[in-house]
Amino acid sequence: MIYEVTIAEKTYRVELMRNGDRWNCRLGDREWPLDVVSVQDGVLSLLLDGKSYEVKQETVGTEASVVVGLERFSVSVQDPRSFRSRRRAGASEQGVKKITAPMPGKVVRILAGIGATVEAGQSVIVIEAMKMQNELKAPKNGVIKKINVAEGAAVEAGQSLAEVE
Amino acid sequence: MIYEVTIAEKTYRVELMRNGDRWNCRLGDREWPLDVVSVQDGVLSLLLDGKSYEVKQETVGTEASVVVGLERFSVSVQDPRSFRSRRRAGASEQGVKKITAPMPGKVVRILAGIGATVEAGQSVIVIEAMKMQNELKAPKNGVIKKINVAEGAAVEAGQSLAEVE
Amino acid sequence: MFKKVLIANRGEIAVRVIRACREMGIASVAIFSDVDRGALHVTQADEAYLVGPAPARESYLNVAKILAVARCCGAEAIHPGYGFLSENAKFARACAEAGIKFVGPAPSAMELMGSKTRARTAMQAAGVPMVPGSARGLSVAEAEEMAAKVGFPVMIKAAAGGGGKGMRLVKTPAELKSSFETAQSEALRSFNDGEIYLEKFIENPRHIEIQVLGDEHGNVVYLGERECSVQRRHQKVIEEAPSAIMDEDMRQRMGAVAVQAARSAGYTNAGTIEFLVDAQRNFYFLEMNTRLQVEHPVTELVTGLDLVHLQLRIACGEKLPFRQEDVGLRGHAIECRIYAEDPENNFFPSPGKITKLLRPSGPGVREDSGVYEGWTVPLDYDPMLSKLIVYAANRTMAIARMRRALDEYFVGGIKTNLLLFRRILEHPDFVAARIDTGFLDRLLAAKPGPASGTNSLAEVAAVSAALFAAVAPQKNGRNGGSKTEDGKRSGVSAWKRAARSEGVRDK
Amino acid sequence: MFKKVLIANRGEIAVRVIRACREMGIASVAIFSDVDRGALHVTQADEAYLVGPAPARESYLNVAKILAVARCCGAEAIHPGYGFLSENAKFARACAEAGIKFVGPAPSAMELMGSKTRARTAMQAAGVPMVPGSARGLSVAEAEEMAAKVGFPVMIKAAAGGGGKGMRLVKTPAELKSSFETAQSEALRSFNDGEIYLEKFIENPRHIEIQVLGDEHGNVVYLGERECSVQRRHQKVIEEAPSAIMDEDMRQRMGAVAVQAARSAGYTNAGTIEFLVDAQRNFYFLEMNTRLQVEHPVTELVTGLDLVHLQLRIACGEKLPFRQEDVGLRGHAIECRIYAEDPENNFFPSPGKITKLLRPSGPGVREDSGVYEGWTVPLDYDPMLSKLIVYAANRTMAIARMRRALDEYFVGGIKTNLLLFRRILEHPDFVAARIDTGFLDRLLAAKPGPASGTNSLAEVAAVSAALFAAVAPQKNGRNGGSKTEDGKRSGVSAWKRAARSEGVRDK
Repeated sequence: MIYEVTIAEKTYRVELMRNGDRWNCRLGDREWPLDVVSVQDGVLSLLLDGKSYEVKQETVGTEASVVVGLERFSVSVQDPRSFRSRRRAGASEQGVKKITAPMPGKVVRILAGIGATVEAGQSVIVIEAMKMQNELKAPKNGVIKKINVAEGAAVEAGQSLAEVE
Repeated sequence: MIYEVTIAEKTYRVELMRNGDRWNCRLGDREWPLDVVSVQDGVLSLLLDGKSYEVKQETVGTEASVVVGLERFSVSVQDPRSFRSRRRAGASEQGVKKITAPMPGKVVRILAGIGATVEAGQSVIVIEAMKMQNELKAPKNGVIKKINVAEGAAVEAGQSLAEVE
Repeated sequence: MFKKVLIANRGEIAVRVIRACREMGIASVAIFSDVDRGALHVTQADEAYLVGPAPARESYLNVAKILAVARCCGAEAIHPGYGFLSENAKFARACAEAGIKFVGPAPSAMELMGSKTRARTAMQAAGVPMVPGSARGLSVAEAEEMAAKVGFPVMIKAAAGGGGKGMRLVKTPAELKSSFETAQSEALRSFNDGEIYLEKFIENPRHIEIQVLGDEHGNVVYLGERECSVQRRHQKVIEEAPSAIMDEDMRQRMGAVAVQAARSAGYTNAGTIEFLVDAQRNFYFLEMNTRLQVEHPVTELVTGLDLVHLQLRIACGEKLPFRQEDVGLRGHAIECRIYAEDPENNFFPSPGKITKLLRPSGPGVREDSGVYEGWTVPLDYDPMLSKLIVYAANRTMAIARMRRALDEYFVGGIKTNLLLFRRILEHPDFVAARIDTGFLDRLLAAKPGPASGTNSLAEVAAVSAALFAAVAPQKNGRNGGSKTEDGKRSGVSAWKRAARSEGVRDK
Repeated sequence: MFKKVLIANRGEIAVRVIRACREMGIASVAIFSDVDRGALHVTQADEAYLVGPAPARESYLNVAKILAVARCCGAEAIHPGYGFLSENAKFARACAEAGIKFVGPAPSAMELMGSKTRARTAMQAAGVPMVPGSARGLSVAEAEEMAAKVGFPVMIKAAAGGGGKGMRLVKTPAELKSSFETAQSEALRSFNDGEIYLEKFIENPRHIEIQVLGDEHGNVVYLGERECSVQRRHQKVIEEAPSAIMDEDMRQRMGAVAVQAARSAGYTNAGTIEFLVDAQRNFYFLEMNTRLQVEHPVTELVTGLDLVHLQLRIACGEKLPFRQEDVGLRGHAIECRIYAEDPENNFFPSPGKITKLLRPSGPGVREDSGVYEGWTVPLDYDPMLSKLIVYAANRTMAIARMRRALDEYFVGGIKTNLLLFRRILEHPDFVAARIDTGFLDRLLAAKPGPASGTNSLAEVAAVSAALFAAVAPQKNGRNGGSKTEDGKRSGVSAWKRAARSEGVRDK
């Protein structure tokens, strides 16, 4: 299986090969035998050249991270089946972009209605949690095509709130 | 739903009725509204007349317990579908009885072979774990009908090791 | 001792008080709002009662309802924790009228200390050193005159203020009038009280506070100091005891002043006198907090005392079980406040479900938590999840221990400020105890340097991400061969779903 | 300081040492057997290497392999923990020959103290009070003579013995010969050494031990005592510091004797002198343990010191950073050893998967654990899971705190001795500190009385059991409405399966 893992704008091509009970891994031009066990749900123990790593998987809303020791890495993983479409997606910056809630909260204000022209970075929706407010901004220049929520609505992390085209 | 719950040789008839989001409970001739939430897998928070109980469910091998506060209760629950067969089962003390491993371990000795006549309480199989040995005894007078393991075998908790008829 | 105590709070402090009650053989009564039915304080208490819907004013601030619960269940006392009703003198009075003991000082002391200008006047009379400035409300003209006298820069402050609201720093005479008016209108809006006073601005002070404890028989002691200079927007982030700049002489002088302040206010139970300390180690009265502080554990660790036990014993009419000369400090303690917030996104709160919780333990580690794995942190209250406190023989070892404890701590499903603490604890100024109330802002303004070894760790992260995606084998050795359960794959499958949906989004 | 240390152990003590290494900036190296690949000490260490299959003699006792790993990874020192190779002088010598520092005393001191008769002779020479008896191996005739001299009852002991093996209590002259011969043949079989000696039997003694610490520059100090009288089959179950029967005078006398004993043996690093104390508070040398003890945390809590840090500093050649007069005791600490065993079934071990682990925390609670939720406790080693230690201002409060901590502790999936501790801590003799080495056997022989309130709790248990069976609702308030996941129902469904299969078994 081949995965493309993007971390801090760098993409790693990771090839995993099952080898009976174990795994082999190819990263770039190096190949390692992996000694890996899942010690708890979402927690791996990895031994690499004798070094012991406890690796945790974290998903907050739509953002996936991997925590290795003290460092957290935001990761984006493409699995083999989504390769082609992903490449196309990467090329197109013209389509519809969503504004999603980064955390649960309450919609307190909608600053731009359907049909409004917005610039990238312009605030569109304000949500509130724990008495703090957060302005969600337009991801690109365009026109507000859809607003999926009303003021006062409770929203979940990752929920699509509006679309800009 | 009606459950018969046996604790320390006393059987409680517990009737649970869903009431929308909540439950009502009838125990003997009393009826209570239950305020219950599952706070974690296997852990319930129960409010009864204002009293707060954190109740944990525990299964070790084939033995089920419920821990309420500081007390552990061994429980045996019959759900509605097994009522009739259960009553029959309770009446018959004559059939085949199994000897099961109470914990994982290794079989170090088999003291009575197939066909041997044993008395209730007589040691049949010795298993070892953590350098301690445990003698598993015949549950009834009878004849060893089956032995499912060999000396030196590793066994799991709850595994049937032998049968006495 | 009381037979039953109601805890008018939630989160870690409610759990803290419930634990003390259990240790003292007191039945504990929790209250909860709709969204807190499954909260830790509810499951840990002996009794628990619903007091209203999520908004605090309808539940945790609902005086009538809380008193009705207390009366109904037979609670003899109410512990208010911190925040919510803990500094509300009206609530304390209502408790007294209902024949229920309020675990805290008398309402009159709360009222005195609740007004910054009244407190200032009273403390000045008691001989407590004050930042030069006015002790009463001023007009704009009076403020200009006072500012000229004490010298710029000055701070404009609302008498009823708190939490940084109604406060303005004024650097030059020209700015004074407009700042005064802004602060006044903000104070009117926030506190319905436009009284404004003025103080000389102390640049880069340390925030050091003295814990006091008074019984109802006239005995007052101090329990050493806490250094709380690591702050963001006037909110403490890390606290420690003792303070690295304190020596025994300064401790005794500040302690004597704090005891004198408490005595002059007729203060009983646990309280804290906050001071600003300038670069020359002059100390000035800042304010008195008439309740248990969030950071009380660091004092407990260095004194070996239990402040909540003592609060309850004092409220019950007992005498303090020790004298000033029996109080000794040993070792060093540090506390980190773990919040559900995102330091990389302007500290925005991050409520939600805690999908994974790995908690530190072992030598010298204490965790006072209000959450558990599987709990959904509601979006209605303060985002503090837990307090992590360490103890060691000295400050250097305490810092090392805190780093170790932070390494062991993991919260999945929501954002936290855990990694920020690592940055603070590695900062050379923090390590050298060169801290003041501006330290954290300076640290946050600086770009974090690239961590050493990040590159090879990034490769490990990349391989791990692929492994998680590839359904990691679920084994822990020969006899740990548990089967893969479908429900346990939610993390991986969420990832896969995300990857797939991203892939198809723009088709 | 060392840059890298290998920990030749597993379980909680390996994790304990790894934590100390991390706090001191030392890279830690774990070793593991096949069944321990996923063990906590492996995941927490900086490096980890397989040393062999499950049986300890092929892995954790495999000297050649362990030294090969240490050399290969560049470890400068080896910490042996307790058990396994920790008192193996040959291993210590092999380390020295390999140029690797053994964290412990010199092999010569280990050998001296490893032989009970040699240790007895040496300690007698050093003026340490001994139980009346022989200091060397005896024949049956000599034993009969000695027994007549010291008076019955007497104990027959194997010189190489340990853990209760090769020991016989003899109450009358008639029994002596046969007991002697049985003990001798047991000793020959177990230790390949038939040397037997004899001591007067002290009835119902207390077991009190003194912690000592010596550096390699001739400084030796004692760190107060530990009371370890709550034992079952010579295995400690609960330990505390200080001992309730100790006063400062007795502590100084015992401390001085312990220091003298350590000095006379040329002892360095951490060690413990165990004493028996009779009803008249006379104390007699029992043995010296030449390693860190399981129960060292109670000493750490009352002294404020970290014994593992100090062990590493001493091994590295540093001088003790304090003198005897700097050592002070404050408060009271109690430790409970949490085992995977079934007190209701003759304490039979209960290995298996830990399906649920709720751990206590909060004020005064320390947990030194070697396990985690989801870990499968292997059946190959000691069944200790974890040590729960509490600290409070005095013994009464420490007992109350331990009860509270035990209430919060829950281990699902395997049997533990958690509920036994509750019985001990509620026993009037324990509460009054009327304990001796026979206390626990007497408690276990007595039928546990019916707990108060059991009846109404049984009803709650019955209702709860029905609720678990009926697929409990999975909600924790408004925003906690997580969906029921199939994989999470394993407990309930196991129950259901059990109920059904019981129902059909005899059809």
